[in-house]
Amino acid sequence: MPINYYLFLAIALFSIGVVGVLTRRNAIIIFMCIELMLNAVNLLLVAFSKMHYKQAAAAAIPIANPGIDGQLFVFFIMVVAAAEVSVGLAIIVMLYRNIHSVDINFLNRLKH
Amino acid sequence: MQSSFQLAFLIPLLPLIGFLINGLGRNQLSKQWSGLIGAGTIMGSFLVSLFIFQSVESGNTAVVSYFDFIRIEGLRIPFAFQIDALSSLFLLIITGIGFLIHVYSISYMHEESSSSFARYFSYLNLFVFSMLLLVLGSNYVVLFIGWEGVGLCSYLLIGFWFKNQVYTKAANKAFIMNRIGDLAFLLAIFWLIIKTGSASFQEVFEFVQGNQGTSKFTATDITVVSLLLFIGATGKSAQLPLYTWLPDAMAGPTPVSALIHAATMVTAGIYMIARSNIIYSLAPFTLTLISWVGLATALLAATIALRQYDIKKVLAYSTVSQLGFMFLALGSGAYVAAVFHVLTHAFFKALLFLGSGSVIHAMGGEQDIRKMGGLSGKLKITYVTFLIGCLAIAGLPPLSGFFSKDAILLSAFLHQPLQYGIALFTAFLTAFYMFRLLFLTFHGSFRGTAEQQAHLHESPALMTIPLIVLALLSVVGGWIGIPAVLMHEADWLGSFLAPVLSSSTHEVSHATEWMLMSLSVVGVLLTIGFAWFLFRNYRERESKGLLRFFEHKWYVDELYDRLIVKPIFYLGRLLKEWVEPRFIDALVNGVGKTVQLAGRQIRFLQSGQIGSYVLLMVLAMVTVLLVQFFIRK
Amino acid sequence: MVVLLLLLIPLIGACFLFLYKGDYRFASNAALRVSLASLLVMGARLFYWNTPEMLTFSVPWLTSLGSSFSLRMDGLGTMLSILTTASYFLLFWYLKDRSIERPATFFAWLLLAQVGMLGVFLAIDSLLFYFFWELALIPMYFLASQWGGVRRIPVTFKFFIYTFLGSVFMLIGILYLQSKTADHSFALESIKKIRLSSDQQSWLFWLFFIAFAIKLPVFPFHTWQPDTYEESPTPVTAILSAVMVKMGILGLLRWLLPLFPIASYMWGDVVMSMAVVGIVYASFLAMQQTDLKRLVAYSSIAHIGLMTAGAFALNNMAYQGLQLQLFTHGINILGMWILADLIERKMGTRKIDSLGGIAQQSPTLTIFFVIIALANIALPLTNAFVGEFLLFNGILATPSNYYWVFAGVGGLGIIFSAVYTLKMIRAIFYGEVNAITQKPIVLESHECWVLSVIVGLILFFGIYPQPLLDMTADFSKELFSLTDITSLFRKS
Amino acid sequence: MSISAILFWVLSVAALFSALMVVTSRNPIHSVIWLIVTFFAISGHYILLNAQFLAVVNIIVYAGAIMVLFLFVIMLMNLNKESEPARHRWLQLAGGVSGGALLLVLVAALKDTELKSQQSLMLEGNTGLIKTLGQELFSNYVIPFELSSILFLSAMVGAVLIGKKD
Amino acid sequence: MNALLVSAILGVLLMLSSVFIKNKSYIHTLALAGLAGLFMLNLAELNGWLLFEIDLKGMLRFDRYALVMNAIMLASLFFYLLLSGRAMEKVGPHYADYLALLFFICAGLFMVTGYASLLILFLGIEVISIPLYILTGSDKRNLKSNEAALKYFLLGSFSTGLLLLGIAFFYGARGNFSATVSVDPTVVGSSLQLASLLLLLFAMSFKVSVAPFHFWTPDVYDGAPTVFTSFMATIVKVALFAAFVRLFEDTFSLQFSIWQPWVAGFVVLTLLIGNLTAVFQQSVKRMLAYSSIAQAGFMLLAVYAINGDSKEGLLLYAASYSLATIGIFAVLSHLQDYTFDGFNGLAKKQPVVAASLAIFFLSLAGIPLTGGFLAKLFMIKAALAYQPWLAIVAVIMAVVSVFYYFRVIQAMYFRSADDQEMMPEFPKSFPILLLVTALLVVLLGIFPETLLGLLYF
Repeated sequence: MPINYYLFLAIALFSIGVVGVLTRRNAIIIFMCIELMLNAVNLLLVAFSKMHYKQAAAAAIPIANPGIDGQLFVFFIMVVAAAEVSVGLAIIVMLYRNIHSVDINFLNRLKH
Repeated sequence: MQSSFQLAFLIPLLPLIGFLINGLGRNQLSKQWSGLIGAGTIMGSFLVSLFIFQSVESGNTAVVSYFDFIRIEGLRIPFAFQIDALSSLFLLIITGIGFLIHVYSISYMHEESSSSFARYFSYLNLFVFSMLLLVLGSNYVVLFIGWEGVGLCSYLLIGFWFKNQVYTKAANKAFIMNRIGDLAFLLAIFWLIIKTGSASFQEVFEFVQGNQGTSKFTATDITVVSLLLFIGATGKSAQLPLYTWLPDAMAGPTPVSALIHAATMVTAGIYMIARSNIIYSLAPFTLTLISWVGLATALLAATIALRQYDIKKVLAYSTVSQLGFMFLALGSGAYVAAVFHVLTHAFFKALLFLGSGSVIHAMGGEQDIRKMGGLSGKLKITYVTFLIGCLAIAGLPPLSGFFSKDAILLSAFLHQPLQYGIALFTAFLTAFYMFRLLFLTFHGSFRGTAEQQAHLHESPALMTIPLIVLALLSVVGGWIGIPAVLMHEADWLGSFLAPVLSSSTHEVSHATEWMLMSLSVVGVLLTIGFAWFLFRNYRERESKGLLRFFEHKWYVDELYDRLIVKPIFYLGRLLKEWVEPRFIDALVNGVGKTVQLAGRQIRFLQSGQIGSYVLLMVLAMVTVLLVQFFIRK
Repeated sequence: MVVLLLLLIPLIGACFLFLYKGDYRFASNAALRVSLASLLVMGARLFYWNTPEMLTFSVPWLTSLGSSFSLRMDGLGTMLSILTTASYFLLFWYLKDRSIERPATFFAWLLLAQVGMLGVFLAIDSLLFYFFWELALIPMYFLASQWGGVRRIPVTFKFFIYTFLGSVFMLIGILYLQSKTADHSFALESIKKIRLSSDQQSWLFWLFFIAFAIKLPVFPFHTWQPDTYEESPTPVTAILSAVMVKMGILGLLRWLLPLFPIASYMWGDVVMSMAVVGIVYASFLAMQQTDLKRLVAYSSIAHIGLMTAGAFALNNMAYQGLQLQLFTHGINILGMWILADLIERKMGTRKIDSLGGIAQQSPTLTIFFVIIALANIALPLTNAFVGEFLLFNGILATPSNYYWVFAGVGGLGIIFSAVYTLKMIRAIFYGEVNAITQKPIVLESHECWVLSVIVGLILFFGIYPQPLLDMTADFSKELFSLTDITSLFRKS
Repeated sequence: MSISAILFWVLSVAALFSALMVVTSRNPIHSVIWLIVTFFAISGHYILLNAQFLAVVNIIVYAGAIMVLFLFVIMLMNLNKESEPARHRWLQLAGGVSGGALLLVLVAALKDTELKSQQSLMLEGNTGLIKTLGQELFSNYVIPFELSSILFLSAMVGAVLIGKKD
Repeated sequence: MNALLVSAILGVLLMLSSVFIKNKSYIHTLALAGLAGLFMLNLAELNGWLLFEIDLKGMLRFDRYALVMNAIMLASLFFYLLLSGRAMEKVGPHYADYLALLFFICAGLFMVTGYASLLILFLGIEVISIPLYILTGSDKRNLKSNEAALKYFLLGSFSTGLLLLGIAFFYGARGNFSATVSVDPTVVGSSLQLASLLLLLFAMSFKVSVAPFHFWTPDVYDGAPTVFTSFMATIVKVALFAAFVRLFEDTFSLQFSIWQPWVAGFVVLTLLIGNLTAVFQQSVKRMLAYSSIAQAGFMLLAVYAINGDSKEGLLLYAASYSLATIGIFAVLSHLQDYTFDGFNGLAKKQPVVAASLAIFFLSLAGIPLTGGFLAKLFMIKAALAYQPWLAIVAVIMAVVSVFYYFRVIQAMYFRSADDQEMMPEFPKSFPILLLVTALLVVLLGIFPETLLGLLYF
């Protein structure tokens, strides 16, 4: 598939995530939308990885494991995402315990 | 150099020492000592001056330099004295009359406390010091130092009785009006220094004569310098438009009025212009202006003097008027006549002032001539001397005033017959108001209180002796400048001053001269008679029309108040209350306020809402991306 | 070495006083000794220590920036150092017998300010100059804000912000100049070698000028000054106006004019107009004041206006006069402030309207006041006369086409200064005594001595100013050679 | 059109649609379900690109562990109904518009990239295999790998710290 | 590398220490000793002595600049722990855990200063961010702290998304994640590279709180427990700036002309918003949050004008700004009243504390003879090489900053306290330590060569 398709797909998914962050009030949903953004990036990285793989295969001098960086990066993103989720959810739960809501509109003690 | 000239430094130094002793020791010295020191130092100066005068008369002149007052790259102003005919003559007038007035003061001021007595003498000594500096200076800067110094002393002495705020106000007025002239004088000095590179008389005059009309010293330069110098002179010598301080200056003790505001300081302007006669001779326009200003001042002051009731005010306006005459002479190019009149005027005006002081003394401080009358009986010496003074100022031969005034009238006639006419009329006015004063004061019946009448007495000898001496001088003082038409080769003054002052070359026939003389003498006599007729028996009358206008001094003070003082005051108020706080300061504070206001507005961006934060961030990103990809490309 | 000593002595004194919390007597004595030591060093410099090695000092410092700790005492520096050390000595002497809260800190700040000001006067490295420039400001801010009047906090803050704003513009200018030097150095000598186009000179000129104009202050940048002078404790005001404003003039003479002569000529008319308008404007306001300190403050603006105009006259006469005036104005205004302080302290008010008749009860004070006030309006034979004489003379000789306007309008200051000064004397000293002024002001002996010394200086240099003129002759000559318009345009 | 192309399009449409549903669903539970669908679609893409390891990890870690965690939390908070009040209309609009603008700008900016002719290789290549990835991970990428342990340690400490009831 | 590994190990040690050591002052001492060790190890590495020989595989690169930066951060951290270490006890009962997290963050800091691959940059940022989210929310009962944590977390994750998209584009264009090679942008994938450049710019701007990506900063700094705000606003920010500079110096240097105007715009915006908003604040803590934005604007000048001056300046900035802010926050954490009035009359009661605080504020305002001045000087000098007007804006804003910094000085010195009861009590050694910190700030302003010399010798 042409790389552009993946590019646009990823950008579209990313933007949907951004729209979600912008339009929702529920902290958990916002967080999910951020995860969606990360996944869009993951998809793009994998697609690029395969693109570079193909470029390298076409090149005269072969290099070891072309395009593998991208996939490893995706792996690390997933690792980070997992860590982030655990902390993020802990924070959301803590907040919920205190104010019994996860509506970000109620977060306005800090302003100006 | 003549060895006597090496003593020249003593002339101003002695009064300075007197000033220091009296000033610093004012709480310790007794009145006798203060008076002795005050008068003694002046006496010393007078003797040295005489000594020097002798030497000058035998033809010696010199510039004695002491130290460099200012020495910088391209300019050197030495602290030096110039001893020549003009300065030595003035030295004699100043120290001589100064001495007499010091003596007079010892008695006149005896009621003061000893410390303020000493203060008085220290001021007086300082004045004499400054005045001597003024006439001795060999360059404009030293002259200016003395010039400002006499202004200062005048200020101090007018406000001598500083408890009275009317007096101190008069003192301020005197100083400030003098300063207006001083500014012009200073500018003239600067101009000369820039153009000629020097301030010393000799060098400046040589330069001006050598380079007049060239690009180094153009006709404009001459006009500017001469005009500025003249404006300076109008301040000090109380000419239009800066004369109003002089009548107010009568707030000071009467001897001060005699010394400063009649005999010496006010003639400084005449001295300065006479000193600069080489520049003026090249500036016909300025000369014409001077003659007209002098004439106008003479006439104006004379008319005002007609309707004044304060004995000292009459004399003050008469001084202004006489100074006008001197300027008329200067403007006509008759420098010698001007200096001559300075000399004679110094005699008779000092006499008149001291006489009035004697009257005031006798009247217990009363100065209003409406409350006097018939004093001739009680104050015999005062009366006689005062009469001599009046005759002298009226210009009756053979008293001194006749000769000097006649010289002036003659020069005016030669210069511009119209001016002569006005001047002659003014001379009649002079006689009229002087004799009005004399008659009101000494003749008729006494109009004061009974208490005053009981108190009336002739002044002590310390006061009357100076009167007598001055009266003598008033009589004989004119004989040093007898015109050729009366006595051949008797114009000693003219020949004495010839090396310093250029004289007009016009000759006039003896017949004309005789005619002019007799015209003035007859006119004056008639005027005196008219005054006798009017004021022999004084009746108080409401003044009307023009007379009222004169009585109110042409409303000049009011005019100045409206035109200058008040506008300046209101402008100051405007600046203080509007421009400064609401414009300049507001601009500065406005910047601070704007910062605060901006802060107040910008902080609303920080709404506390995650949604809006993200929105703003996304918008920023979109903007940057848009611009970068589609506009900046 | 002398220059280093001059900085070190007050610095050590300040540190000592900061740490030591003595009572008033101790603190003032210590400060007096420190200032006396500075004065003695300065005296020694005048008579013995005048070899070039003694007058310069340079050690590497901030080498990575291209700056060095370089000081040099030229004629101008000598003049201002004398003024500083003398003013401090006289002021501390005068303050011998007072009570001020937290005295040790008070004197320590004052001494620290002395370090800053001397540094400004002596630095020949532009960054160092800037350092000291700010160093002088901070102590003044603390002094005025801690010991000042009711409105002290906002007023002095405005002062601080205002001057700070000006100085940061100068900093930009300095940095720009450094980047243009061949050896990337902040040294004055290196900067002088740069050849700047007239456009560059123009905007650099304004960057520097604003800093100096605010410090001086020149109309219309002056509004911080009357408030600050009024609200500061009078000893601080004295230092502010006697010494600190000289920093601005020094800035003009040592930095602005020689570095940007063409711009100085181009903008000379603008600056001169500001200066002479300022003279008249400040005089008008001075006439309207009812507060003694504010009156003196405005009169100081007028004097500064004259000095500024003189600096831009661009000729030797004005330079000489200006430098003389630096000293004389400092001494005279110091005297004025001391007198104002005496009157305020002993009478409990400084409202001119509520005073009056002091001359009757306190003739000695009156004499001092009149002499110093007359010196302030430059009466001949007082020290200010020669300075103003040369200044005006120089202004009339300025290369501008409007020389006569500047001299004429500026000259009005001569008249107006007399108006407000005499008005003040009359209102305070003359007339009848009232309830407030009934009590005579008895001068302590040290107060008498201080005033006598000031009057002595006024009269001595009024009669014989030549030593001071000689001191700055070389500097003026050099400055003139750098700013001489005729030769500048011949070159280019 | 090859089978892989058809699959690509199907998966893409599924991913986009489910992603949109995540954003638009009123019920948080639905959003979670739709997000899982999205992840599955993306995993499908990974398989198409022959990144098998990532496809599997994505299902296990993301769709499995992480989303279950989300679901769990939502259940815990009792948010399983359409409790979320809608935002202001204009805020939603602004959000949608600016998100759309971001999309448009990025697409427009990148549509002409020099890489547009490049292809992503599908269904072949061994980079995505566990073995290759593993070897690389423990040789060249061992440092980041080890460093990520710090991340986990701190996440662990943090979760305990925050979650623990004092 | 020495310090990175050891700090991770120390983190683990401290994490476990709470089990064995009950006395908190021992834990504090342990942490301090550990930090001192770290500092020595870092210095050792600066002199070429390595604890472990590890093949970094091009992932990390500890050059002199990174090591000097690390030394500065470690020193700052040391002072931070000295001054504020005990204040953490007030936040909650998990004292050892906080310290452990700090050391983990420390490892992250070394990663971002020494990264050579964008992967490490990403990981480093996350290693820093995740513990910070936790520390922000560590005052669990405090709703402000909760709110700050959530805001920080959501916005931080969002920005991570941006960072990652940028990295993905970068990868697409270049085929690797190496940050050390600057590829000629004209050769391949220029628009992708450009997009990645901008996205990375946005993400990094967010992390260092540069406008218009600064919105999280005031709220988070305000809400977080004061001790941790202090850490976040100083050491973390400085490290991220080092990363920022490195990214644009090494990776994007050839696209200089593209990003420089944008950075300039951000500088202006940041300076304006930070300074102007700070003027209006009533709480000192929030004012400091805005001031940290303003200071970020200055530090961004180092990115704007990547040259020798700016890099040296950043070091000075890092040191002086961190020390000063740490000192201020240390005092602040002892106060009950965070408004300006809370400082009223402090100079009388606590002259040493007040004097030190005054020095800190003077340094922040950029008054000469303090480190802050020279730091700003370097920055302005660097900017002046390109744009005079930018320098002018910067200095004007420096003047505006005086408005709010000096309010504290005014309160301390020129006003008197209304209520003596409210006056804070400090531990015995605290004023001395604070004074030492202040003297360091002054020393930096007088002899910056000692610090900068580390770069070259």
